[in-house]
Amino acid sequence: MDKRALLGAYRKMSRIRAFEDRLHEENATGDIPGFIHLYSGQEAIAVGVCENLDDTDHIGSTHRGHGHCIAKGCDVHGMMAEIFGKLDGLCHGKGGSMHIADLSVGMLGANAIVGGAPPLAIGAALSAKTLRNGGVAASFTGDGGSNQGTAFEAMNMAVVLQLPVVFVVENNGYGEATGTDYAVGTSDIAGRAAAFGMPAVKVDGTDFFAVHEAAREAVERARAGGGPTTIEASANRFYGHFEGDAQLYRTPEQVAELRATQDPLQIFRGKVDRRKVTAREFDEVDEESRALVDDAVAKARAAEYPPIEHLLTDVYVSF
Amino acid sequence: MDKRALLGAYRKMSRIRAFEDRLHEENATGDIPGFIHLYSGQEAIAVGVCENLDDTDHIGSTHRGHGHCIAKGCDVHGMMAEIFGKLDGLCHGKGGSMHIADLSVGMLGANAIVGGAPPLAIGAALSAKTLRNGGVAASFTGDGGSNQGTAFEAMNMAVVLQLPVVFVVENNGYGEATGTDYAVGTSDIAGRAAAFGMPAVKVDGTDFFAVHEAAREAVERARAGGGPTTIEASANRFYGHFEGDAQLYRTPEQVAELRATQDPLQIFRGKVDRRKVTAREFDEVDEESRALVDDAVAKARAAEYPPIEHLLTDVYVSF
Amino acid sequence: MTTSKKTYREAVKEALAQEMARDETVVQIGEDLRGGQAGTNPKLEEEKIEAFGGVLGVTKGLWSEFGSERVIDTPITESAIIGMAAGAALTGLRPVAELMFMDFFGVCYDALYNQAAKFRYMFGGKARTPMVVRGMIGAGFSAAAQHSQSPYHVFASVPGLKVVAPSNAHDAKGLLIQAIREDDPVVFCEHKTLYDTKAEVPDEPYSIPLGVANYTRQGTDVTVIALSAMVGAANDAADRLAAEGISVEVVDPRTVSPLDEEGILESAAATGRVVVVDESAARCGFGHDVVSLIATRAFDSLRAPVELVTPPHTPVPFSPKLEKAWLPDSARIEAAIRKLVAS
Amino acid sequence: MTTSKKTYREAVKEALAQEMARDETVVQIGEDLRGGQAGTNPKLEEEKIEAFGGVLGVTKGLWSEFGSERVIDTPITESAIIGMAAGAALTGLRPVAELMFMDFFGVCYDALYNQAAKFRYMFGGKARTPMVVRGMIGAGFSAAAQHSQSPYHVFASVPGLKVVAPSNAHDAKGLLIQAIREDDPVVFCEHKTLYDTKAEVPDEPYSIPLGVANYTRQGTDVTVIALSAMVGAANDAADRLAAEGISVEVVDPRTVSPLDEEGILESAAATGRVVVVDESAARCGFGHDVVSLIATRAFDSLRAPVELVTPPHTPVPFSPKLEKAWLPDSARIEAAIRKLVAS
Ligand SMILES: Cc1ncc(C[n+]2csc(CCOP(=O)(O)OP(=O)(O)O)c2C)c(N)n1
Ligand SMILES: Cc1ncc(C[n+]2csc(CCOP(=O)(O)OP(=O)(O)O)c2C)c(N)n1
Ligand SMILES: [Mg+2]
Ligand SMILES: [Mg+2]
Repeated sequence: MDKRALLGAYRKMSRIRAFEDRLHEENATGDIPGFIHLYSGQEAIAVGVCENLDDTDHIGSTHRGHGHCIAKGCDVHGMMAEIFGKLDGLCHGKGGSMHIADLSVGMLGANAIVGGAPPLAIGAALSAKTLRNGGVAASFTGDGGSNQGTAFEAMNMAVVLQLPVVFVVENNGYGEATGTDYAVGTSDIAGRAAAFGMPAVKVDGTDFFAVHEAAREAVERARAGGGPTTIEASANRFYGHFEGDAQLYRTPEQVAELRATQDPLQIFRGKVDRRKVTAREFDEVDEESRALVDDAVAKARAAEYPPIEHLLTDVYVSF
Repeated sequence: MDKRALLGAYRKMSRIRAFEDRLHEENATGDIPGFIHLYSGQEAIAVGVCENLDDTDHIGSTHRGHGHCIAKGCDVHGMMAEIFGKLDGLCHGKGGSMHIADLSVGMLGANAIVGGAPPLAIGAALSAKTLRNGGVAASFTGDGGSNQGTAFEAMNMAVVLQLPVVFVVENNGYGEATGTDYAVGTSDIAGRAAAFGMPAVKVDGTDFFAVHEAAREAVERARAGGGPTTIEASANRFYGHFEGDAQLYRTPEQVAELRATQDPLQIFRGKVDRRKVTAREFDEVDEESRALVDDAVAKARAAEYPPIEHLLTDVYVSF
Repeated sequence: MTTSKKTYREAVKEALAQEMARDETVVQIGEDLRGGQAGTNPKLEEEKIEAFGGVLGVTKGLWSEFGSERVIDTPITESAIIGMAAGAALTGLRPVAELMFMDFFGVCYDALYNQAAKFRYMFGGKARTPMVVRGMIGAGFSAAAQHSQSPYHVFASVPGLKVVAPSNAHDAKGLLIQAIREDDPVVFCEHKTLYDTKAEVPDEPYSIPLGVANYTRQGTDVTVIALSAMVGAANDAADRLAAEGISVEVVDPRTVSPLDEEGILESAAATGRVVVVDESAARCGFGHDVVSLIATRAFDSLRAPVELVTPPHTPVPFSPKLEKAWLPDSARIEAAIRKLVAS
Repeated sequence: MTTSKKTYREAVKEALAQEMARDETVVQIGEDLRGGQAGTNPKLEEEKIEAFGGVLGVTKGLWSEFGSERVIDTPITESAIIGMAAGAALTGLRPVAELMFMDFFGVCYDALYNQAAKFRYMFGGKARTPMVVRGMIGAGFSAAAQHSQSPYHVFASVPGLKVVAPSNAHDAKGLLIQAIREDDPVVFCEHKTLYDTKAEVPDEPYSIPLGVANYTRQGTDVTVIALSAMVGAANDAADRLAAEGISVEVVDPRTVSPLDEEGILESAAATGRVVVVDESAARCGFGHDVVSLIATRAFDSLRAPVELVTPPHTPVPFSPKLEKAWLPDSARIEAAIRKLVAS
């Protein structure tokens, strides 16, 4: 990857981190409505996958969707305003954190239903296949969501119809408070997917380059008509399941250890030759990200709530 | 197996055959309401599995449930009357062919929802495990039904909770008019189940002895606390998907060939030493079966329909 | 415009075929819409014959005309079917998904009610989800409790969904064409006992707007509001009563959502005596919705309480006599009309 | 019988715990009812601490008291959860399955409505399916369109299901105990905005029969029929109006199915002026069912058309101000009462 590409990818990861770390603080003020699920620690997965996609490709996402949104190119200001419930939000305040969407960049929406995305993603893949526009779809699901019938059905359908889709299972070790090794009967999510009749690989989800390479192969295969692939990418979430989770299922020391040793941003930096991108350049990106998020928060806080009349609009295109 | 056991098993298969062949004729008279799905050709699967079970064990079934019912010990007269919609029916005429049930022998009902049985069967297995009564549950599903999310979810749950259940997938080559090789992305149903983290085997479903042995192992393991097993058993249905199906997806010659070479009853006879059970003894069983079914049809035809007041009863235990 | 006698089944098929011909983005998705794939009869492929063409033959001919890319047979996997249709609708296709029996919505409802129906609103108006879910409703076939239901009331309660339930072949074609052209998700309910009924149906494509009730018969004494298969039953009752000089108006809303409130209220106000007939449910059904509409908005015109005719609060029984007693019929409608006239 | 102030959350938990203590066949099934399995914190197991105890802490304490065989954590797999509960109920257990948010019924509804609800009828009366499905309903938490719904009208339309929606801690305990003891499947709807509300609740087990409305306040001018969180809103409105001498009766049906028809009709007939408040749906909801009941059976007592107060026909919006405008509140109820009094 050339320097521009490296910095581009890092910038997205850095933005996600800045966004989520800041949301963690903002949430503590009590000004953010509803439930918030943060993506910090998993940045390399969303970005590693989406760096292989362009605006005509689509992704389906989860309740933990901010990272997917940023990776797919959603506007950070629009996201922040949405999370605060403001009119300027990407969904004009009607969706919130769990429903951020931007179809213009191929983001089919965060999804508050676990297992919601895989069927939608194969639908986008069907469109691409039928319209022959070369598009590809990616579905993000968690380890927990990988046990949903919807996810399994989507996999089988994708194999049967040889759809251009990549099933990305983000294994962060937990579905809410329950460990993957408990909830996934086989602890081998990729192996289970492979048995559906598609290539399936496991990658280190803290390593952008590993994810990027696996996704590149999968996306190329899909674009070439080679059908679906599953990528099981393992990483950790640095915060609780949602903001407010006391995280009793793991110890603070364990979380500190994960943050110290499994940080996708640090790992990214460590893998890039200093002569290509300097520490200072990375730091600058991080500063930019924080500044961007600062600005987004300030604007989101200052922005208007949607007017009450909006309650009744946009239920139907026509009625 | 001793002679009694052999004849017992053959008797059930023979009854199923007689029952279904006769229903095929009766249906042509127009006197049977609703949809009928016949089990002829798959007898060795239901009987091979259920000969390992007793009344405290439970089975969940499918739309093609007559074979499972007879194998599990449902009363043939009660079944026939039910199919004719009569008061004497096992469900007093309220269920019909697709809902025949008899909880007193552990038959949890035919099920008109494809993929309906697996979640119910794991429920029966949970009861057995929790009540420590040594019971086991078996779930029957078709190759088509094996693609339903409900079936996959039940498998994962059974592995996680190590439930005493056997998932029997009857691969008869078709789901309605669609071939298994089209609808099951991997054509390896057992392999897919194995990837869920349980032992899974393929058996020749026309061979009672093969099914019986596989089920024996699975049931023993389940009773001993060893958790679930999947058995993929392949056999053919001799009639159409439902009565009235023109079977365009296969040729009459192919069906004739299947009947000639893949008949589980003939195969059973062929595998039993003539010195143990004579052809004549088998023939007698077949005659008995036909006589039993004759009688069941005569009685079912003569029986009363349920009185109109029954429309309103049995919705609730109390209301 | 030429017309010809067509069955409801043929009308549905013609609507599908004509919209597919008109718009390349219209695709059919479902189980055995074609049938026979990976079957052992090589002739089907060679001679372009559908093995099934839909479980009751409704889609027969579509695959041979439009091919496998547009008539997509699927495994038995309704969550993936409806979810895939929703995702495809968001991204450029105009899918028509067949649920076979509407009763099956229980295995895939999330994709319809939490996803497809809500995208536009949740995404602040930035999405369109032009899809149709077709399926059979209704009792009368001895198909028993899991294959005889009419859950359109459930769908109609979901903001974002539109719900259509035609009562005859003519409406079936025009409403289905319109449903496919809608930019919102539409649930299209085909009553299985109507498939063989015939009507004069235009051969050319035409559309009937959603939300416009049809006065299938004008009258002055009593209004009957009836939908789908109940329209025929209501007209049978009205025929009989006409001989006695009782003049019955039979209004078919045709679409459950949007509902032609004005069309219903106008007739209710004019006659002041209303029977609502509905197959959906004895509790919280479409019938209660209509009674509530009339009772809250035409109260002053009512000369007697509205009569609501529904099945009892029981599953659909299998045995034919019980099923017949379950299903509202023209005798019960007639009795309700007589009661009102006498009041 | 001693009583103490308890929250609705505590009342629910106490009902679960006391029934588990009373009856060994009662088991809890759901996601993170305990939490922490295969987690990395060894202390939880050693010290018997639930990592979650339910996503909002409702079941906290049950696992440490009753163990893993009776408090069964599952993967995220609602079809298997509800289906397993149904199968277990048929075969000797009395399971309580938690759906977390009732909105999730879309991924598992078949097991509830086509299986559990219909067994008894389809099997000719030979089955019992004693199970409870617990879950949260309701808007007010900014949980947005997929986590804020109140689909009890959908469940109530299903013959074979019973549906309960308590409005306060006292009823929550008594009704849940009764629900667990029922031999039919019961859907138990807990309004998420009520969890922290308190009431005086007996410490001993007690049960409240299903199908018996509670006159939470007696009055003579207007009847308000309200359920779940709407009961509080209705009483707030009534409080304000009492100061002006307007006497409002607030009837809480408590159970959607069975519905205490007589209890509702009696009050409607007595006042002749009725407001029905309902959070479920603007179309085909529980409110329409109640309006229909009153309009068909208490018509002659009505002095004015029934006022129906529901949310608009839109998904639940996220932004707090919009959500507040969406949810029926005491101001809207008050306005409806005033309108009736003026009429
Ligand atoms: C159908 C459904 N069931 C349950 C939930 C509640 N829920 C929200 S997130 C979550 C855990 C998801 O775990 P996983 O898929 O591993 O994703 P992660 O949170 O780890 O990113 C659960 C159970 C839901 N939103 N939808
Ligand atoms: C949820 C659901 N989807 C579709 C159907 C319609 N249907 C009934 S039987 C059947 C085919 C089932 O195939 P398989 O599971 O292989 O069983 P077989 O008929 O071969 O015994 C289908 C699609 C149904 N009853 N339920
Ligand atoms: Mg996870
Ligand atoms: Mg099959």
